[in-house]
Amino acid sequence: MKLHEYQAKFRFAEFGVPIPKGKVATTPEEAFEIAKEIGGTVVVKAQVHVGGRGKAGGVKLAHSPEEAKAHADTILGMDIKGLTVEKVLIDPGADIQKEIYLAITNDRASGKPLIIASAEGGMDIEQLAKERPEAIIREHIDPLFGLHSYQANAVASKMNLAREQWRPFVKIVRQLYQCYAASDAELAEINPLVIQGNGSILAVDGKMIIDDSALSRQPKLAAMRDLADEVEAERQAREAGISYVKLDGQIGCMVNGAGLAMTTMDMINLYGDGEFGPANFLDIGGGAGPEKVVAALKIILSDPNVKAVLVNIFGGITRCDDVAKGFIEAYDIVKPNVPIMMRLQGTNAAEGQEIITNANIPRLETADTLTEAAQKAVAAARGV
Amino acid sequence: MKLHEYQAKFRFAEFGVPIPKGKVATTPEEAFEIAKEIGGTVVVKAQVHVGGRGKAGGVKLAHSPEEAKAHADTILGMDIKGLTVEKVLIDPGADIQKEIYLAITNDRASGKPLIIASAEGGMDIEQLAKERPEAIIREHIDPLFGLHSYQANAVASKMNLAREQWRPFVKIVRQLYQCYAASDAELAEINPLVIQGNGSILAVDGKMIIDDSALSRQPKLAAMRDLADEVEAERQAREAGISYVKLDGQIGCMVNGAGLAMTTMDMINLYGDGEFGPANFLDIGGGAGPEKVVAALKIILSDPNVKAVLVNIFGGITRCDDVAKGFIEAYDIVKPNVPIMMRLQGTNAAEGQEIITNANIPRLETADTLTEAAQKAVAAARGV
Amino acid sequence: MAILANKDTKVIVQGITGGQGSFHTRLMIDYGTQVVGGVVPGKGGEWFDNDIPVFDTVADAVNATGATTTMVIVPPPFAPDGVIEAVDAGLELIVCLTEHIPVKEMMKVYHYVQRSGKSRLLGPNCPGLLVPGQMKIGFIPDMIAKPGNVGVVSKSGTLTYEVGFALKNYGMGQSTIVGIGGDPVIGTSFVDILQMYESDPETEKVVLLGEIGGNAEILAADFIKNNMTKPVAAFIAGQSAPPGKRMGHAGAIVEGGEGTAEEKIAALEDAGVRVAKNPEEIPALLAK
Amino acid sequence: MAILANKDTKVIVQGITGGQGSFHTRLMIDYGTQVVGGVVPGKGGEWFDNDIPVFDTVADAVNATGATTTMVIVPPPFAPDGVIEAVDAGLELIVCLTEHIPVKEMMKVYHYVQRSGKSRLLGPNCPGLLVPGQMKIGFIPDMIAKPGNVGVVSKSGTLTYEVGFALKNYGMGQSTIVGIGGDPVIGTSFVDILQMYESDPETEKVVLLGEIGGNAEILAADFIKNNMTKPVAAFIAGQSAPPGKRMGHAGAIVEGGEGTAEEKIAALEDAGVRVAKNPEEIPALLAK
Repeated sequence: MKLHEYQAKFRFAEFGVPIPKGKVATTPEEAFEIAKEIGGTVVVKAQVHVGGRGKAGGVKLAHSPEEAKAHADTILGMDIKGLTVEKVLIDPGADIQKEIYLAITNDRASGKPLIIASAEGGMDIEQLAKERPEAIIREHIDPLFGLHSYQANAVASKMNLAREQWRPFVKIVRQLYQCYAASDAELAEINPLVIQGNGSILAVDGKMIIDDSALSRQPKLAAMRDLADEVEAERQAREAGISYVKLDGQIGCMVNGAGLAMTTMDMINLYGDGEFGPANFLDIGGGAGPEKVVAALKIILSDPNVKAVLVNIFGGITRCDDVAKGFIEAYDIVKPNVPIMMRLQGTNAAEGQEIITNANIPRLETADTLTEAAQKAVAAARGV
Repeated sequence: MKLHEYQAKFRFAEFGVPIPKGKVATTPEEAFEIAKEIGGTVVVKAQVHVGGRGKAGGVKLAHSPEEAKAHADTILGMDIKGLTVEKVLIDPGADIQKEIYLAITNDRASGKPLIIASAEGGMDIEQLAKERPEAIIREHIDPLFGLHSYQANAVASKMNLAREQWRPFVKIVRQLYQCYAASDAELAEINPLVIQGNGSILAVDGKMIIDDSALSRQPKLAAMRDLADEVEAERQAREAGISYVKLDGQIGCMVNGAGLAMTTMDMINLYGDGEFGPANFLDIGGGAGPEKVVAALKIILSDPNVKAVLVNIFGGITRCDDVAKGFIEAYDIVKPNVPIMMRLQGTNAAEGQEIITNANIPRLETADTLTEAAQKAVAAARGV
Repeated sequence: MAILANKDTKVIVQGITGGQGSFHTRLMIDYGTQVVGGVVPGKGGEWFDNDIPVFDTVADAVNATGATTTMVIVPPPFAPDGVIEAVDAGLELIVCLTEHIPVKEMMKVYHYVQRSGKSRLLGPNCPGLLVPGQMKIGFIPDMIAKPGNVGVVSKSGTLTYEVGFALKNYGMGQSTIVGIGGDPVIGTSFVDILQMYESDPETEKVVLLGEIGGNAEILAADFIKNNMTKPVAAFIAGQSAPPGKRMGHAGAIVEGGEGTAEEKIAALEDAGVRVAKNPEEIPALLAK
Repeated sequence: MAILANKDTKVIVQGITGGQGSFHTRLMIDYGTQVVGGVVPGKGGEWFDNDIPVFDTVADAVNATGATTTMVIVPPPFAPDGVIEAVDAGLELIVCLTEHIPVKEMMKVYHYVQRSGKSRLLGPNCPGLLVPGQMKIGFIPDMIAKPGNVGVVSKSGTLTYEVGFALKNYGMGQSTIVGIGGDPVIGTSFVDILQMYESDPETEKVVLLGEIGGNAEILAADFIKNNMTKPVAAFIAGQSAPPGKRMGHAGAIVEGGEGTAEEKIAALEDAGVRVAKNPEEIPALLAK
C-alpha cells in the first residue's frame, strides 16, 4: 500500500527525520491559512499516488498566501493520470544547496533490506542506476541483526559528505531504517534529502510503500489508506478479498490463482491480434464461494470497456461444480449483458459443465482448453 | 543493581505480567489505608535487599486493616541482616493452588539468555537444582534473534501445565522475556508464580537485578536505586567511581585493579592467621587522580573496624608518583589515625617511593613486595 | 527416485488440527504420504483422526516419530515461528504453504534457515510438492499427475495444474512437481530445483513456469545455460501485465523496469530453453 | 613464535584519536607494534601523529593497509558496533579493551563473532596482549615483560603485572602475556589460550591467573587434565570474597554457590596444576 507524500513524511518525522513544517489542505482557504502561518515562500504539492506530479502541474511555488490559495484552487480537483487531487501539502520552501537520494527497500534477490543512496539526489534513481551505476551506493542490512551503526557511517563516507553533514546524515539513515523496520515498509524513500544553505538537512519529498501482508499488524498505517485515491472497483475487490487490477482491454477475466490469471490475460493478448486485450487481472483465490463470484462478476462488469467475460477455473482445491453454482447465482444477480466464455477444468469439471449447461444461460459458451477459451472470448468480443 | 520486590513486580506489570494489586507504605497509617482499600486478607512484606525476609519476621499475613497497621508498625524500622526496613509492600492475599518458578537470566557459560522454570516453585531454586535437577527446565535463548514463541510453548509443555493454564503461562513467559530484555536485566525472577483457585496466574514475588553497565542507558531503572538501602560508604564509593565492598576484617585496602584488589584481600587473610582479615574490597581504577585517592581513603576510614590500611599499587597506566602525590594530599585532608602500609611497584615506583619517604608521614611504612606488605599490615594492625 | 521427498519420507504437519491443515492432511494420506505426526501447541497427547499423534512441539514430534520433513500450514502470524521451530528441531525439508507472511519476517526466516546449514525451506506461499504415484505435501491435486520423467517447477499453483494436466493429456508423466511459491523471498529457488532435476536419474526433461517480478528466472536461465544438459521448456506468466502493479502474488510485480516477462523470456531463449507462448504448447515443445 | 600476534602483525586502532586511544597507540608503537592505521568515523583522510592514516571505516582501513588485527578502544556505547564492523571487515583478531559494555550487547556480539567462523575476539574489558621484545596490543606495561618461555593468561590486569614482574625478577621471561578480561561474556576463554600455548613451540610453561565467578577455570582445569603436557601454575583471586557481591570486575561474583575460588582451586589441583596461595610464589612453583 502506497502512502501519500505527506503521510510518508509525517511518519518519518515520528522517527526523528527532519521534514519541512508543512500541513495538508483540502480547500484553497485552508491553503491560504497554512501558507500565512508558515510565512515566506511555500510549495503547493498535489497529493496523489502517481509519479510525474510536477510535470503535470501538480507542484507549484507560491510567494504569498494569496498565491498559495490560487495554486491550491488550480491543483485541487485536478485530474492527474486519472486520479483526482483531493489534498495538497503546503510546505515551506527549502533553501536547496545540494540534493541527496536515500532509500531503504526490500532487496528480494538477497532477501535483505538494502540501503540505496546517492550524492546525486533529486533525479530519477532508476535512470541514474542505468546511466551512472557508480554514483549509487548500496549497503545490505542483516535482517536478523538490523542496521549496524557502522553501516550508516560507511554510507556517509562513500557519499563524500562534508564533515559537518556527517553526524546529522548518519542519524537520518538510522532513523529512516527504524521507520522502515517499524512500519513493515517495502520502500522508505527520501528524494531529495536536501542540504540547505545553513547546513541543515531536510527530507523534502518522501515515499513509503507498506507491505500489504503486514497491514493487519500495522493498523495505524492501514488506516492511512486513501479511499478517494483508489479506483472504486479496486476498493470493492480488496474488501471482497479478491486480487484485481484494472487494465485497458475489452475482455474481462475471472480466474482462480494469480499465475493462471496472468496466463489467461496473456492468452487473450496472444489471440487478440493487437485488437483485443484483457480488461483486468482478477484472481478469485482458492475455494471461492458464491459471494466471491458475485462480487467478481460485478467488479468485472463495472468496467464499461468490457465486451466479453472469460471465466477460467482450474479446479484443485476449488471445485468446478461449486464455481458453476456460484456463477449461476451471480448471473441471476448481476445479469451481464455481454457474452460469457466459460472454461472449467480439473476437480469436478464434468459436474460443473453439466450445471452450466443445464442452466441454459443465454450468450454463454463453454470451452475445454484455455486456448480454445481465449480464442472464443476474442471472437465473442469481436462479435459484439 | 538489585530492585526491590515491589519495583520488580511493578516493572513486570508494565510488560503485562499479572501481579497482585498491592501498594507500598512507609508508615503504619498508610498500611492501614492500603489494607482497607484492598479489603480482605493482605500480606505485609518488608522491602529490603536481603534474602530470608520471611524467617526474619519481615513478611506477615493480616486479616484486617488494623492488623495490617500493627504488622507494619512492627516491620517498619526492623533491622534485617544489617538493613533497616523503610518500606513495606501491602499485597492482597493470593489463593495459592500451585506454585511455579520462572526466571530469565544471563547464562555466562553459553553467552545466552536462559529461561529457568520449574513446576515446583516457591522453594529455593538453587537447592532444588542440587537435589532434583530433573525438576528444572532450561531453555536457552538466541541473543541475536530473541525468544522464539515456540520456546515458550516448549517450557509450558515440559511443565505439564493443565491445558487451561497453557495460554496465560506462555504469555507470561514472553512478557517476562520482553521485560528482561528491555530492562538490561541480569535476572528477572518470579518465585512463586502462583496458579490461584480460579485458575488465574499471578506473580506473587519478584526479583530483578539490572546490569550495572547498562544503567546509563536505563535512566528510569537507575532512578529506582534505594539510597536508604545502601551502606553509606558504598554510596560514596559509587559516586566517586570507585569499586568498594565492605567486609568484616580490620585491614583497609586501597588497590588499583579488581584482580589485584581481590589478591590483596587474599594475602591479608593468608597472613592474618585467622585473626586479621580485609576490611574491604577497593579498586581505585586505572589512572586514579588525587580526588579518587582522597575519596578512597575517607571511605576506608569510615569503617570503625579498620586498624590499619594497606595501599597496594602496581603501576601500569597508573603512575606510582601520581598515586604518591595524591596520597599525600589525601593524608593531609583525611588525617588517618591508623598505621599505613604502602607498597608502590611498577611504573615510576622509585619516584613514588621517594615522594612518600620525603613526606615523612608518621606511622607509614613501605614494602617492596605484596607478601611483605601484607605481613607488615597484619603486624601493624596487631600492634594497635 | 524423485527429488525432495518420496513414499518413504516421514512427514509431520504443523497445524494439523486447523481447518486447512486437517483437510489437506487427509488428502495427503489418501495419496500415500506417510504423515507420522502433527504439532499443535497445547494439544500434545491428543490424536488426529484417532490415528496420528499430536505433539506440543516439533522437537517432541521428531523425537517420537523420526520425521525428517514437515508441512507448515498455520496462519501468517505463527508461520515464521513455526518454520524456525522446524529448523531448530533439525528437520531436513520444511514446506511452508502459508500465504501473506510479511516480507520482513520472511527475510529473517530465510537467513535463519540458510545459517542452519541443514534445513531446506520450500515456500512460503507455495502449493507444495507432489511425487506422482507416491505422495504429496501440500495441495497440488493428484488428478493432474501421473508417474513419468518430466520434472516440473513453478512459482504458481493453478498454472502448474494447467501444465501438469496438459502433460498428462499428452501422455507425459512427471517425476516430481514442485511449487516454489510466488513470494518475493522464498526458501528454495528455481536454480535449487533445476540442480536437483539435473542430477535426478528419473528426470529426463524439465518444465519451468515463471512469472514477472524478481530475477529468479534470469538466474535460472544462467544456470541452464552453464550447467544443464536436460532439455527445458518454459512459460512466463504476466507478459501483458502493466509495470508497478502487483498481480496477485506478492512477488509478481515489475519494479523499476526490472522483472519483466520480456527480459526473462529473452534470457531463457538465450539459454536454449524452449519458451512457450501458450502453456498448452509445452508438451509439444518438450516432445520435439 | 608467540601466540595471537607478533612483530609482523599489522594492527589498526578503532578510536585512535581518542584520549585513551592515542595514548596507548603511541606506547604500542614505541614498543614495536606495527600500527598501520586508525579508524574514526568522520575523520577519514586525516593523519594520526602525521604518520598513521585515519579511515572512516574498518573496511577502508583493511583495504588500504592489509591489517589483520584491530584494537577497539572506544566508549561502551560504540564498542559492540566497533567489534561487529571488524568482524564484517574480516579481521582475524579483534582486541576489545572497552569496559562496561552491557552484557546483553556482549551476548549478541559474542555470537556474531562465533558465527563469522573467521574472527577471534579478545576481551572486552581486557588489558590486551604483549609479546615480550616484539609488540603489544592494549595497555600491559612493558616493564613487567622479558622474552622467555612462560605463557601467561589472565582474567585480570594489575594481577598480571604483579605476576609478570615476579617472573621477570625471578629471571623467567614470557612467550606471550594475554589478558582475556574479567567480564561475564568474553570472546576468548582460558581454554582457547591454553590450547595455543600447548601447541606453541616457544612456550614451555604456563601461568593461569583466574578469579571467582563463572566456570572458566573449571573448564580450564578439565582441558589441562585431558589435553596439556606442559606444566601449569595458577592463582585464583577472591578466595576471601563474600558470596553475592561483585568484586570490581563485572564477572567476579559468586552466584548461587557457584564460581567460588575453593571449587576452582580444587579442580585445578586435581588437574595437576600447581596452585599458589600467594601469586609471588608462582615463579618458584614453576621452577620446580
